[in-house]
Amino acid sequence: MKAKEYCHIPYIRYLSDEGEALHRLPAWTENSDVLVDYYRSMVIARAGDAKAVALQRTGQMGTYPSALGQEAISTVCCSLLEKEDVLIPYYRDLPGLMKRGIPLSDVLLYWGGDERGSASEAWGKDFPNCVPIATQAGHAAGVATALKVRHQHQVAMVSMGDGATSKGDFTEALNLAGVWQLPIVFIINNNQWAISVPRKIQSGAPTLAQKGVSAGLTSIQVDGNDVIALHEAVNAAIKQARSGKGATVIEAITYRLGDHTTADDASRYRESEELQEAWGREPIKRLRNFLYQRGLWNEEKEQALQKEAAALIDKEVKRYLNTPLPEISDLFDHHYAQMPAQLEKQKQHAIAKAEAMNMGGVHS
Amino acid sequence: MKAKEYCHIPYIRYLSDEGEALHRLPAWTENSDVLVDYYRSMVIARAGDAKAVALQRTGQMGTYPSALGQEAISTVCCSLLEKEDVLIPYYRDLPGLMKRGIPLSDVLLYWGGDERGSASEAWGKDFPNCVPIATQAGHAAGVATALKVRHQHQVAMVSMGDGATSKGDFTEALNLAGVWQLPIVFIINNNQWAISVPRKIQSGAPTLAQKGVSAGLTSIQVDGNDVIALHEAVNAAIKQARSGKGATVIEAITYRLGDHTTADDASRYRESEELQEAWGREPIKRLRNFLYQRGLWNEEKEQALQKEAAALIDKEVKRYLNTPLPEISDLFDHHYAQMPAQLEKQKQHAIAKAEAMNMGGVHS
Amino acid sequence: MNSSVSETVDQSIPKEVSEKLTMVEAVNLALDHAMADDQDVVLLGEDIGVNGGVFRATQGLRDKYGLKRVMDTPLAETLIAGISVGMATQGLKPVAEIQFMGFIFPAMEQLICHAARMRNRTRGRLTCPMVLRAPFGGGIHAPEHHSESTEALLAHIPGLRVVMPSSPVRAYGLLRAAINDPDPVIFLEPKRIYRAVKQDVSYDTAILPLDKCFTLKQGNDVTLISWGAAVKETMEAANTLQEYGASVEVIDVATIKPLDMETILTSVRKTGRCVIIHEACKSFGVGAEISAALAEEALTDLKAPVERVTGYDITMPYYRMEDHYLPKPDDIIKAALKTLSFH
Amino acid sequence: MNSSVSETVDQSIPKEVSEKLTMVEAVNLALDHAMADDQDVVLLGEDIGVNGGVFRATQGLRDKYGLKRVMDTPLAETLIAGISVGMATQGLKPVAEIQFMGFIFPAMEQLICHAARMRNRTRGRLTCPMVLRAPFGGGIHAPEHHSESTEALLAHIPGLRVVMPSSPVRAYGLLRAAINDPDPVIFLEPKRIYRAVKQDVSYDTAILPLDKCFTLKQGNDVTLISWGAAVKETMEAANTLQEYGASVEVIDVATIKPLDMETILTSVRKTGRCVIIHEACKSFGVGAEISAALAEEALTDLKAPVERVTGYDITMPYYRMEDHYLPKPDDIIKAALKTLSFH
Ligand SMILES: Cc1ncc(C[n+]2csc(CCOP(=O)(O)OP(=O)(O)O)c2C)c(N)n1
Ligand SMILES: Cc1ncc(C[n+]2csc(CCOP(=O)(O)OP(=O)(O)O)c2C)c(N)n1
Ligand SMILES: [Mg+2]
Ligand SMILES: [Mg+2]
Repeated sequence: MKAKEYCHIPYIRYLSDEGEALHRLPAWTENSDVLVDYYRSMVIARAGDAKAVALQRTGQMGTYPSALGQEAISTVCCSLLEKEDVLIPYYRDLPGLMKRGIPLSDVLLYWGGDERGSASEAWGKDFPNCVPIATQAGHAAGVATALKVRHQHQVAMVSMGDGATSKGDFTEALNLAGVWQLPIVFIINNNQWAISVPRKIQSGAPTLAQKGVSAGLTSIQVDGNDVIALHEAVNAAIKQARSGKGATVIEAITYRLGDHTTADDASRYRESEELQEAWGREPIKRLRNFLYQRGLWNEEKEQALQKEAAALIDKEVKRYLNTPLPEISDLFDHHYAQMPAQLEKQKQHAIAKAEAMNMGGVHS
Repeated sequence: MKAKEYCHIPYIRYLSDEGEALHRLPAWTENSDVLVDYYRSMVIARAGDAKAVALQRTGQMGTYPSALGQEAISTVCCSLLEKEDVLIPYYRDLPGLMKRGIPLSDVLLYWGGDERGSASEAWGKDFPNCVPIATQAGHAAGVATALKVRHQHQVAMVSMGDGATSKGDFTEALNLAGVWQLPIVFIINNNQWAISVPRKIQSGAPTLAQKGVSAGLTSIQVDGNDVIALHEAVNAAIKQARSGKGATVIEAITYRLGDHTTADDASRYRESEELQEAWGREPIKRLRNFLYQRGLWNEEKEQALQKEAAALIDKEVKRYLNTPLPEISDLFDHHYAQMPAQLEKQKQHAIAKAEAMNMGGVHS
Repeated sequence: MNSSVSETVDQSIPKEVSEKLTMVEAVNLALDHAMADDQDVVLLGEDIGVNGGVFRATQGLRDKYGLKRVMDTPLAETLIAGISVGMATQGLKPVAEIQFMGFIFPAMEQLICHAARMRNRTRGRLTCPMVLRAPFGGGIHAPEHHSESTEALLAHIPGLRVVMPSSPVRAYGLLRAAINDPDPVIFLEPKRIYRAVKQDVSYDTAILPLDKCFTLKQGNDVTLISWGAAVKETMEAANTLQEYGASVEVIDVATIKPLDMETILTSVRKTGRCVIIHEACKSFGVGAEISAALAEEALTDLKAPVERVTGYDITMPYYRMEDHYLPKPDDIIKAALKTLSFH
Repeated sequence: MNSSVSETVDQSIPKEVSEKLTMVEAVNLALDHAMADDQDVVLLGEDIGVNGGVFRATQGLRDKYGLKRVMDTPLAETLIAGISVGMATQGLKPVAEIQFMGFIFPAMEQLICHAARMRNRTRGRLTCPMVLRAPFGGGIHAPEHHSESTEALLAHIPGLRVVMPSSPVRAYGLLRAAINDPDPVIFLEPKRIYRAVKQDVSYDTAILPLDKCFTLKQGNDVTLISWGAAVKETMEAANTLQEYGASVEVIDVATIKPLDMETILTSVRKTGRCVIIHEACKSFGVGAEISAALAEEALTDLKAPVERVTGYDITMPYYRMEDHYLPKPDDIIKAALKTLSFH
C-alpha cells in the first residue's frame, strides 16, 4: 500500500484560469472592495518588482529574486494579517511586505546591499528577509511560542518555497507547532522550482501540504493564483491559529514566471512551453478578468492605477537611490549593545583607513 | 479538517499480549524454526543486556542503554537482513548486533570506552553505533544511494528511537528516500520515551509512521513486541526495497522497560503503573507463551538455553575484561591515512608522557 | 533587573540565606532567581522539565514556574536554537539548554546566521537576548560525543558572547549576567567540575561582569591563563609552582568572546612569561588567539615563548584513554618551568 | 589513480591539449578527469545537474556522466553531508557541492561528528573519502550570507582536511589530490578569483600535494602568508613592496588543516618578519594559529611582531560596504612596512 493511497489532501480553487467562478463563491466576495484591493495591490507589487529587476539590470542594485507571477499568495496572506501579528517572510515576498506597509525603498535598500533596509519602524516586530532556507520556520515557531506564553492572540505567519520543505528545519518547526498547538500559518509558496530543481525531484510526496500531516497539522492545497481560494484558506488558518486551535500548512500552487534571481538564467534548465503555459494561469490577469466580468474594473481605472503605481515607485526608487552610504561606524555599532573594547579599536582603525583613502562605497 | 481525519496508517498485530493468535497466522509460522530462533535470540540478547547493565553497576563499564523489553524489533529486523545488506543501527540495538554476528564483547568494549569495539571484521560494512540522534538516517540514505548507483541489490536498514523522528535529519532522509526511490527500511523503535520526554509531547501526529507519508513512502505501524507482526512488516519492506520499489517506514510500538541508560533514573518522571502494565506486553514472555501453546518449547529447553546464554556471555565478558588498553599511538594513528607532521610530534609527546608517568587507562 | 513584563519578585527567594552550593546547584539557583526577577525569562530544552535536566541544572523549576516557562522541547537542536531566536526577538529571554556540547552542531546555522546577527542586520530593531547553556568538556567517563570542547568555533563568530564559569560563585554571577545581557550568550558549563567544590551562593551573590577576566591569583614570574574545568588543574599547578618558589599569576578568562586582552596583556607585560591551558584541541583553539595577540602586542615584553598546554589535535578519545588527552597539572608545571628557565 | 571499480578512462579527455582556463573551469576539468579516471567518483549537490552549478563548476558533467553520477539533491545541506558520509563508507568517492559557504552550517554535525571521525572510531574499518566543495569569500557584491569565510571553524576539527586553491593550476592539482585522498577534504573555492586569471590546465597538469604550502615568491626580508582569494592582494602588495626595494617571500598556505608549519617556520626563521593575510574575521581566525605557532616556535628569530591583516570582528557587511571589510593591498603594504621598520 503506497502512501498516496492513504492520505488525502483537499485542494481549494474558485476561479478558472480565465477568471470564471468554478462554483459558488463565498459570501464575502459580494463586497467588491476586498477583491479590488487585492487587484490593486498585486498590480502595484508587480510594477515594483519589475522596477527592482530593472535596477539590477542597470547596475543600480544587486541580485534580486522576482516575485513575478506569485503576487497573489503574498498579497492575500499579508492582507489578512493584523498589524500586531508577526510576519516571518522569505525573500520572494515583496508584494506582502508592501501590504504590511513596508516602504518599497526599504526592500530595494536591502537588495542594494544595505542593512538599513530591514531597520525602519515600519517593520514593527516582523522579521527581516531570510536567506538561509527554512531557518525562518524555526523563528516562526519561536515567535508563536512567545505569543502563546504571554497569552497574546496574535499569530505568526511564515512563508517559504517548495525547496524549503526539504530542509529539516521546516519539519522540526511543523512538529513543534503540532505538539505545542502553536498559532502559526505556514505558507508554502510552491512555484514548482527551487532554482533549477523541479518540484518532482524535490520530493516524492504527491503534495507538499502533506508534510503537515506528519505533524498532525491541518494541511491543505490551494490554487495560489486564485485570490478567492487563497483568502478562504488563509482566513480559516488565521482564525484557527488565533483561537488557539493550532497551526495550518497551506501549500499554494503557483509558478515562478521569472528566473530564480537576476543572477539566474532559467532557460538553461526549463522548457519555454512550460513557461508559456504558466503565463495562462497567472493571478493578475485572472482577477482582472473576473473584475471586468463583474463590472468592477475598467480601462480607465486600470490607467489610473498604472499611473499611481508608477508615481509611487518613482518616489521609492528615488528614496532608495538617494540614500547616502552609512557611516563606517555603523558596521561596528550594532553587533553588541555594549561595544567590546577590541572591536572599538577595530572601528577606529576602519574609520581612519576610510578617511585616509577617502574610500566610498558602492553606488555612492 | 484535522490531519488525523485524512491519513490512515495500517497497524499490524498477530499475537495478543498473552501470546495467543488474534487471527490467522501467516504460512511461514508453520515452520517453527524461525519462531524458535527468534525466541532463543531474544533470550540470549536479554541476558547479554542484563550483563551489560551489571557491568556498569559494578564499575566495570561506562554508561549503557539497555534494550530491555525491545528485543523483538532489533532481533527480527536483523534476522531478516542478508549479510551483505548494510545495517545502520542506533545505540539500543544490542539484540540486532548479536544477530548480525557481532561479538557481545565488541559492544561491551564500545560502551567500555574503547574505539576498538567498532573495529572488528565481524562488522563488515555495517555502521558503528550512532550517538548523535538521527544523523544515521542520512548515512542510510547515502549507503542506499551507493547501492543504487552501483546497481547492487542490497538494502540499507536504519533504526532509531521515537525521539529521533523530531530531528530534521530524519525527515530529510525520508524525503530523499522518496524522491530517489532508495532501498531503505526505516525502523522507528517507538519505546514511548525519549529519556524523560513521553511520546505524546514528542509529536502531535497520531502516529510516527505518518512521517513517512510526508515523503510519499509506504508507512505502517506494527506491534513491536510481536515477532510475527514484525516479521511480516519487515520482510515486506525488505522485499520492496530490494526489488527497487523504494523505502518503507515501520513504526514498531514497544516500551522501554528500563531506564534510558544506566545514568538515568526513570522513576523521576514516569509512573510505576505504566511500567507495570508494559511488562504485561513484553515480547519474550509473549512468544514463550505462544511456543508453549504450540508445544514448541518447554522447561527443559528453557533451562538449556539459559545455560547456553550464560556460557556465551561469560566468554564474551572475559574477552571484554581482558582486552588490554590500546597503545597510546592508537589515539593518533587513525585520524588520517597519512599522518600529518605536527600530529606525529604530538603523538611522540603523548607516548613520552605516558612512559614518564607510567600512566594507565581506565580498568587496566 | 530588566523586567519588562512584571516587577513581581517571587517571595520564596531566600534573599539572606547563603548556602554552600556546587556549581550545578549554583546554575540552578541563578536560573531560579532570574525567573523570579523577570517574567520574560523562560527555559527550554530536552528533558529540562520533570526530569530537571540530565545534570539537574533545572531541577524544581518546572514545579515552581510552570509548563509555560519551563518547556521540554522535542528532540531537535536546530529547533531549540531557532525558536530561541524567534522568542528573543519578541522580547522573551529564552535560556535554552543543549544537553551536551557535542550536540550543539545542529544549532550552528541558527547561532551563526541568526542569533549572532539579528541586532546588526536590523540595526537594533530586533535583538536576540538569549542564552544557550551547554555542559562541556571531558573527564567524567561519558560515552562518545559527550565530552567535547569546541568553544573555539563559537568564539570566532561576531555577535556572540561565549562565557564559561569555573566556580559556583562565578557560575551564579556570570549566568545571571548572561541572562540580563541584551545579546546572545553561549554559556558553557564545565561539567567535570559541576560538583567539584561548594561555595556560598545566595540571592546576594554578585552578578559579575561579562567580557572581563578574573585574576584568581596574583604573581610576578609567570601568568597561567585558563578557563572552564582546566582552571582546576591550573590552580593546582600554580600552588605547586608556588611551593617551588615561583610567583604565579592565574587568570580565568571567563568570557572568551569578546576577549579581555587588556587584563591578559597587563599581566603578561608584568610577568613576561605565559602558559595558556585549555582542554580543546590545540590547533586553531582559543589559546592560539591569546598566544598570537600576546606575541603581536607584547613581543618585546615576552621573556620566553608563550606555552600552550592543551588537548591534542585528535578526536576526544573514548573514556578508557581520555586521561591521556586531558592536560594535567604536571603538564602545566612542566610548561611553566620551561618558560621560567628560558633565557 | 585509485580506481577500485573500473580502470576505464574516458577517451574524450584531451590528454595533450592544454587550454587557458579560469579557476572555475579548472575545477570543472578536475572533476571531469577525476570522474573519467575513477568510476567511484560521483557528484552531488543543489543545482549541479542540468544547471551545472550556480557558478558552472559542474557544467556539462551530467550530460557526460549521467544522472547516477551527477545528482541534484533536494535542498538540504545536512542531508548532503550525511549521504556523502554514507556513500563514502561504502567505497564511493562523493564530491559534494555546498552552494555557498554561508550554507555549510547545517552540515557541521555530519562533518564534525561523522566525516571527521569515521576512520578513527572504527579504527580504519570504515573510511570517509569524500570531498565537500564550497565557494567562499566576499567581494562579488553578493546578497547576505553569500560572502562568508569561516574556514577557521573547520580547521579546528581533527580528522578534516581544509584546502583552498588560489590559481587555476592549483585548483586543478589540489582538487584532484583532494578527490584521491582517502580522507574527508573540505575544498573551499575563492569565488572572487573564480574568473580572475587564466592558466594552462590539462590532463597533464600536476596533481599537487596536500598538506603543503606553496612558496609563490622567494625573498629574504619579510614573509607574507595567505590563502584563497587574498593571495591576489598579497601578490600585488608583494610586487609593490619589491618596487620599494624589499625582498618579499610569499607563501600560499593552500592546506590550512593540517598546517605545514615547517615551510612557514623555515621562511620566517629566514626573514624574521611576517604578515599574515586573510579575509575572515581576525579573532580566532586561522591567522591566530599561524601567528601563535610562529611566536612560540621561533620567538628568538622574530625581528618584529607578526602582523595580521584580516577582516574585522564583524559580520560581513552587505555589499555596499563590503569593501571596507576586505583587506586591501595597501593594508598589507602598511603592515609589511611596519614590520620592516620595527627595531
Ligand atoms: C540553506 C540554504 N541553502 C542553499 C541556499 C541557496 N538557495 C537560495 S534560493 C534556493 C532555492 C529555493 O527554492 P524554493 O524554496 O523553492 O524557493 P523559491 O526561490 O523557488 O521561491 C537555493 C538553493 C540558501 N539560500 N540557503
Ligand atoms: C543530537 C542529539 N541530541 C541529544 C542527544 C542526547 N540524547 C541521547 S538519547 C536521547 C533520547 C532519544 O530518545 P529516542 O530517540 O526515543 O530513543 P530511545 O533512547 O528512547 O531508544 C537524547 C536526547 C543526542 N544523543 N544527540
Ligand atoms: Mg520554489
Ligand atoms: Mg524512545
